[in-house]
Amino acid sequence: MSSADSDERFRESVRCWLEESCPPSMRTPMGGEEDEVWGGSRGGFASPDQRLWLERMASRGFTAPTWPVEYGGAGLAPARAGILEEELRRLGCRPPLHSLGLWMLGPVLLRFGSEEQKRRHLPPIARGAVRWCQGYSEPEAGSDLAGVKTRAVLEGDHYVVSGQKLWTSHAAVSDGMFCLVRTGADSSRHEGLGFLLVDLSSPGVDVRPIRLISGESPFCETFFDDVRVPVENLVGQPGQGWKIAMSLLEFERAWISRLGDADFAREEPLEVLARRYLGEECGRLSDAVLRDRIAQLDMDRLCNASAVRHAVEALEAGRGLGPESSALKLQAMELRQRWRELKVELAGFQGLGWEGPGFSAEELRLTRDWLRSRANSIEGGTSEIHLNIIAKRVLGLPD
Amino acid sequence: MSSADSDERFRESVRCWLEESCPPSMRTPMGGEEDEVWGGSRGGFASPDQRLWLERMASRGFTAPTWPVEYGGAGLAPARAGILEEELRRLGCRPPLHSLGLWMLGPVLLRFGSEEQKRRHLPPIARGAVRWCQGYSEPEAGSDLAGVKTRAVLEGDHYVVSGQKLWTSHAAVSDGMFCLVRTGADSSRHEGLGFLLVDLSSPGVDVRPIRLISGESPFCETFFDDVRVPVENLVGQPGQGWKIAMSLLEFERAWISRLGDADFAREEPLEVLARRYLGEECGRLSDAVLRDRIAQLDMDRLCNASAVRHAVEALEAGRGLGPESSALKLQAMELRQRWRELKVELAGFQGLGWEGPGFSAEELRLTRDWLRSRANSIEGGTSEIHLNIIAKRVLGLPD
Amino acid sequence: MGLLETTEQESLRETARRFVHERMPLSHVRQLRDSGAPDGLSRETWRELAGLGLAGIMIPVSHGGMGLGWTELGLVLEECGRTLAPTPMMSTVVLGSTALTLGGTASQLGDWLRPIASGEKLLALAHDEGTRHAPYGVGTRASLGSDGYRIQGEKALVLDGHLADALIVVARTSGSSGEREGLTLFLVPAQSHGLHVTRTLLVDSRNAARVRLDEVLARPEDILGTLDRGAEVLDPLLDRARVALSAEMLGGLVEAFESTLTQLKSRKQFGVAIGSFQALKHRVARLHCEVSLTRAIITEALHAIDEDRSNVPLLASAAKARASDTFLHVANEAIQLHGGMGVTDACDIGLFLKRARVAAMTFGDGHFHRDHFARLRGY
Amino acid sequence: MGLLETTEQESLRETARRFVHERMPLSHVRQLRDSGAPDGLSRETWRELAGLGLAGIMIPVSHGGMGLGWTELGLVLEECGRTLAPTPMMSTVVLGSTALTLGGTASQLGDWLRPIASGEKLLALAHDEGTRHAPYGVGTRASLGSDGYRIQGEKALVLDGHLADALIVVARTSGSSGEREGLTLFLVPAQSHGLHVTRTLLVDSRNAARVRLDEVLARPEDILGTLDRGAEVLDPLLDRARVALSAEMLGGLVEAFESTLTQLKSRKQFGVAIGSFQALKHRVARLHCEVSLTRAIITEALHAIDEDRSNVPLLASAAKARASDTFLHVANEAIQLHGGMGVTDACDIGLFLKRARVAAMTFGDGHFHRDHFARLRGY
Repeated sequence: MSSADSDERFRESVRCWLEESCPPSMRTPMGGEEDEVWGGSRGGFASPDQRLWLERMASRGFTAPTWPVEYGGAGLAPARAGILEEELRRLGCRPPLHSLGLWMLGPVLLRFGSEEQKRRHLPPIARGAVRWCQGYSEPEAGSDLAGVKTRAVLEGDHYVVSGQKLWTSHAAVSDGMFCLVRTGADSSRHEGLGFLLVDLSSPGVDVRPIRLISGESPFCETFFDDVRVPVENLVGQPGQGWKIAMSLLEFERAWISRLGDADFAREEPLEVLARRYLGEECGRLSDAVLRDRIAQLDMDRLCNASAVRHAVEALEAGRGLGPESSALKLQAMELRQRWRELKVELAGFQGLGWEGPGFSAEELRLTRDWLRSRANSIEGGTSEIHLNIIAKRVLGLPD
Repeated sequence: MSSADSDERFRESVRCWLEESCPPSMRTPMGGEEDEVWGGSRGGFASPDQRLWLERMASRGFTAPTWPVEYGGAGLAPARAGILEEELRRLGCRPPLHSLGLWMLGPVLLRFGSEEQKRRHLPPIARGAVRWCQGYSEPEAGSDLAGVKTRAVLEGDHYVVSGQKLWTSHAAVSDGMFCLVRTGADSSRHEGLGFLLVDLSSPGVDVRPIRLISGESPFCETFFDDVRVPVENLVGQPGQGWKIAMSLLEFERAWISRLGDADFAREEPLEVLARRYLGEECGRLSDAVLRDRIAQLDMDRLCNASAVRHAVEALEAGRGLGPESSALKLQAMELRQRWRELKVELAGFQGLGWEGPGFSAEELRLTRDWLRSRANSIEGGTSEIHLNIIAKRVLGLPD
Repeated sequence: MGLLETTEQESLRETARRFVHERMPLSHVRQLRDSGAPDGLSRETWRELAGLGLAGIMIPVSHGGMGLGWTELGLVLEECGRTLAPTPMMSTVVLGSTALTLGGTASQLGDWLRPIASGEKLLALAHDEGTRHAPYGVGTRASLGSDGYRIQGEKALVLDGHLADALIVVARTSGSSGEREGLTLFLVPAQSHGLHVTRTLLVDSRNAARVRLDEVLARPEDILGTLDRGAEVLDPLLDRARVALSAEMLGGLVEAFESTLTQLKSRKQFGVAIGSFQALKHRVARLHCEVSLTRAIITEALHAIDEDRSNVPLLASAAKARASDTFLHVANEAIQLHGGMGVTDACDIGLFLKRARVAAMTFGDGHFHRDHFARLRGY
Repeated sequence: MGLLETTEQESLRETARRFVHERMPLSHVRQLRDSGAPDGLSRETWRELAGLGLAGIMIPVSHGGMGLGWTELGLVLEECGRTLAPTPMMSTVVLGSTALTLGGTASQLGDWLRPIASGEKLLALAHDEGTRHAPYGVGTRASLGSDGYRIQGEKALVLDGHLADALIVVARTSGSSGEREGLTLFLVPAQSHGLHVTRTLLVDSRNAARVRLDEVLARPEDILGTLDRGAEVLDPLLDRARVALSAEMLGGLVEAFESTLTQLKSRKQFGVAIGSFQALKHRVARLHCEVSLTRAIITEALHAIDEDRSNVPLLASAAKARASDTFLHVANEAIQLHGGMGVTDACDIGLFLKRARVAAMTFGDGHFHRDHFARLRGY
């Protein structure tokens, strides 16, 4: 009773603070990518309110509610963090910060990092001062991370890193990269991998953007040519990299929530597009076959949203999702692909444009987004890898 | 030129003979199964004309046109057999005889059999006097024929056979079974198999019909309990069974032709069913979505028919199909499944009946045929086995 | 209200599971089928189930029920679906008691709810006509004469129609077939003169009947709901029936999926368990995803009914569409992966395909619901 | 007439294949794209191709062509499709010369066929309007005035419209949009006053334009075919265009399929070639089946045109539907199986997906043709 009472008091104080502190423009629904704040020394803010909101939230440790206060968090128990979450949702507050540091590197450091690493790296992550990107994939190691070839050779108090990382999203606008490197001479596959933090401003780092079939992209190729990295930037033990990377594969809550319906809801519904490009007859979309496919997709959105909501509730109740997250990822991504494909199809000739004239900006966006979506079933683990995980770890099928 | 002339004379004489000899009722399109003549001592004829037509064709060796005359065939060169085929088609003659003896055992004996075996077994096959069935599968060896366990132990001049065969179609109405048995003590998988001809009237043979999900079926389980089979009934060498069985897997022409459009054409078209159960609006089927699926299926029928015609032409031109026949089988069978499924769907509530009252005989047929069709992708090699064959032998993908 | 199961719900599920596995395993429906039992279900077992309170699960405590919600009913139906147990759950509990709750007078409630909860009386809904589900496609007419309404028409796929003590007949009192307005629901005793009920033997060996109404007399007090505005009862009734049937289907498809998994782990070909073949692994992994999504939308829809959310019709439609498509897909794959045995009558897996087909067509299949959903969404 | 390739056809295919691989490999379209070449194709290479006789492949020998048939043209288009070679084959050879052959006067034939065969002149068909293929959905009007017809309207997806020396404009001289009657084809010189042609940059980097006709003058002798009965030319023209485009698409999808096979055999993951994974094997085996069926129906349709069979419209529709669906499916799978590299612009495989999308929408995609086919079959 008294704990419930004190929770209630906490809720009221949070609500009161949020109502005072969250600028009205930060309470409107998210639009496009420009509404996301990713922080870092090379990042900026699209509006003064974005900066204000981040600073205020960070000042209370609310960007990383469950992290200890000494590392820039708010030190909240999970139940309290849930209350904060609910109040943020109630008020329609935008997330103050998007960050792989918050979602991925932070949890890794809390679990595997040394005290010194936590003190040094966590607070700037929580403040949004430093932006991190991920460096796992390599040209010869796509789905097979154990095939990593980038070498980190110990020379005195530095590792000398050489190799090439692929699909390093946003490397060009990040400050650091957490990556898998081969620390041991050990050539066997899983052993000999280390989890290393690399400052991207170091000499010998070369970041080149990758052009996708859809055009420009945030993906980069990152080349390391004898890059010197202080030995204290190794997280965990030299052979522990694989274990650390794997611990991240079971995506956590923020990531799972993003698989839900929010980004569909932000976009123009299919039937609005269909009405524009196909017209109506007797008050209904004139093409019954496409109408059937639109309804199928809308229903599948409902199913997906329910599954994600269910998973988030389970996580909130403290039940791990484990490999089941692969199923969520797989279906959410393929749903997005079908959505993009159907949109292009609905637009007909107007979905075929690459550049103007003859096409509106929105139409060109449709085409590019459709092409971009082909990567959805590859990035973050290919669909095939997720199917393998489901078969083995969820269903227990034999090797 | 003179060969062409003599071919032309052959064609005329054949045409003339067919016009005289083929009873008019044997020139009408095939209806259901009762129009097929399968011969054998336990088979019958649905009409006197069926018997007459078989006897006349057999008297000329035309049931097995390319087999040597001394084995009951007509001894025709392939080109001449082609002419016979064309003339039969031109006149719309029904096949006088359906027979695994003609299609499968005959070719095996011609290639692997002893002179004595050919003289003894081929003529009754060509006359339709003896009906053969196939005994390959066993309870523990479904797609994996090398797992055959039925044993044939040599005792003096007889093999003593014990074991169990599954999916022996029409065993209950056949005279003999050609089967794979383990002749050697050799337990290794492919070696040690023999190809043995078993008289089903022998003591120790027990044939039990199998009930399918669709009800009665021609499939049987056949049990061998110390059945004595004369040693001269072994075809080829004791270890050659596997090779002989495999040579039959590349289906030959008669079989391939049956994958074409003829059996669809015999049935009520989808749109007729749809009109009955869904009705029309403005002169078109009233349900645009089902109309779309009907059109898809009708188009796929055209594609399938073209592919089969192409394959038959290649065979007629003397080019083997090889493993490509797996692709034809796979797509033809799955097309049949989709056809059956769509028919049941079109019939709505009337496609749900198991027995009367409340359903017409045709409606009950729809339901049973749909259920029966689930076996299409299992019998004659599962779809999965055919996909394996295509991947390995057509596409050359590595193991 | 969270989507996770509470401990009370888990223990209810356990009760249902135990009962169904002991008293109505798969052999039960098979035995009813093979013995040609004229009812197609066991009334004795039904009374036992009612004895556990499960027939009155949603009926108010004041009328002899447990007063629980749709989520709880869904759990029970799911367990019944696992063994394809033939019970009057759909006809009597889901359709009958819900129609009464939605539109019944105090006297109708008083007459029926208690004997339903105790398992003594059965009801059935006589609604669909022709060859497919069409909520307003009602041609059966009820014309007011001097002695009451005279009902004339034919009904198809009346679940448990041959067993019911009374039929809830949807008839048209005005307007014409296809219109929402002008429908009226009548509660008609089974013994009524002119009521001809014939059991039909369906592929799933479950229970449905055709009903012919030949000038059947119904009095104004037999009306359930409001004259001409029967759709106000019928619409929510059908939505609830769709979700409930989906929950039953969920049990069936999960069972078919799990036996297939077992088969993959135990059946050997080429010297190894067939479940070690990657092509099959990926197929069942995809099935698993479909099964999860199906469970998610059905759970959501059951909760939505309990919370009386405004999007119940959308969720009900999505749930029934998904349950129908997934059940058929799972059952087809299950048979294929069982190999030759899968197509024999001796193997149980075929029973699931048969049930999937009938259940899919009942209250609208995927195709029906995509159109229905589009209408609800205004496109 | 058999469906198998004759030795003459094989050698023609070989000629085309060699030329295309030497002069228009995949890097050709990429280079035209990246250099921003305003034409979007190389006229010089086109004249070379014409020099081999391939531009006049179907044009009668008396007009400077080779006098061969559609089967032969199909082989050449298939080879062009393998490298996504941008040529005016569709616009000029398939659409232009066929329209002339089907409906042209002796003087029109005399004016155009020889310069087409020599690669000197290009034609284009200005037909579709709005956002999708609709054969009779023509709103562009041609009204007879004192000085001739005045054409007013807008056209979309006019292949090579910005390059053509003349446009074949489908306009309505009577009736209203959607009707088969009342269409008329006009041969309009590119320099005509009021004719505004804008090249559009499509996702496949190939060539199409929008055309606006603003009171463009056409004389009665510019009519191709018969006044108001243009559909008699348009219908067979479109059927032939569908089959020809399908043949080009066949080349593209076969190439995408084969590079995927190569990728499966060479790319290693987990220490082995990814083509050894059974799940991928089964997927490509299924693709192989689809590719075979696509080839079969296209070959059949080409032969049917050559033999003037009455089922050409059905076969053309089936061929185009199948080519569209298969090309998209193969291209999607190809990208997925190429892994991360497959979605980069540096990898060629994405070019096939882009082409598949545009080609599918041209002259009707699978969805359009299922409806069209149903109409042809009377349901």
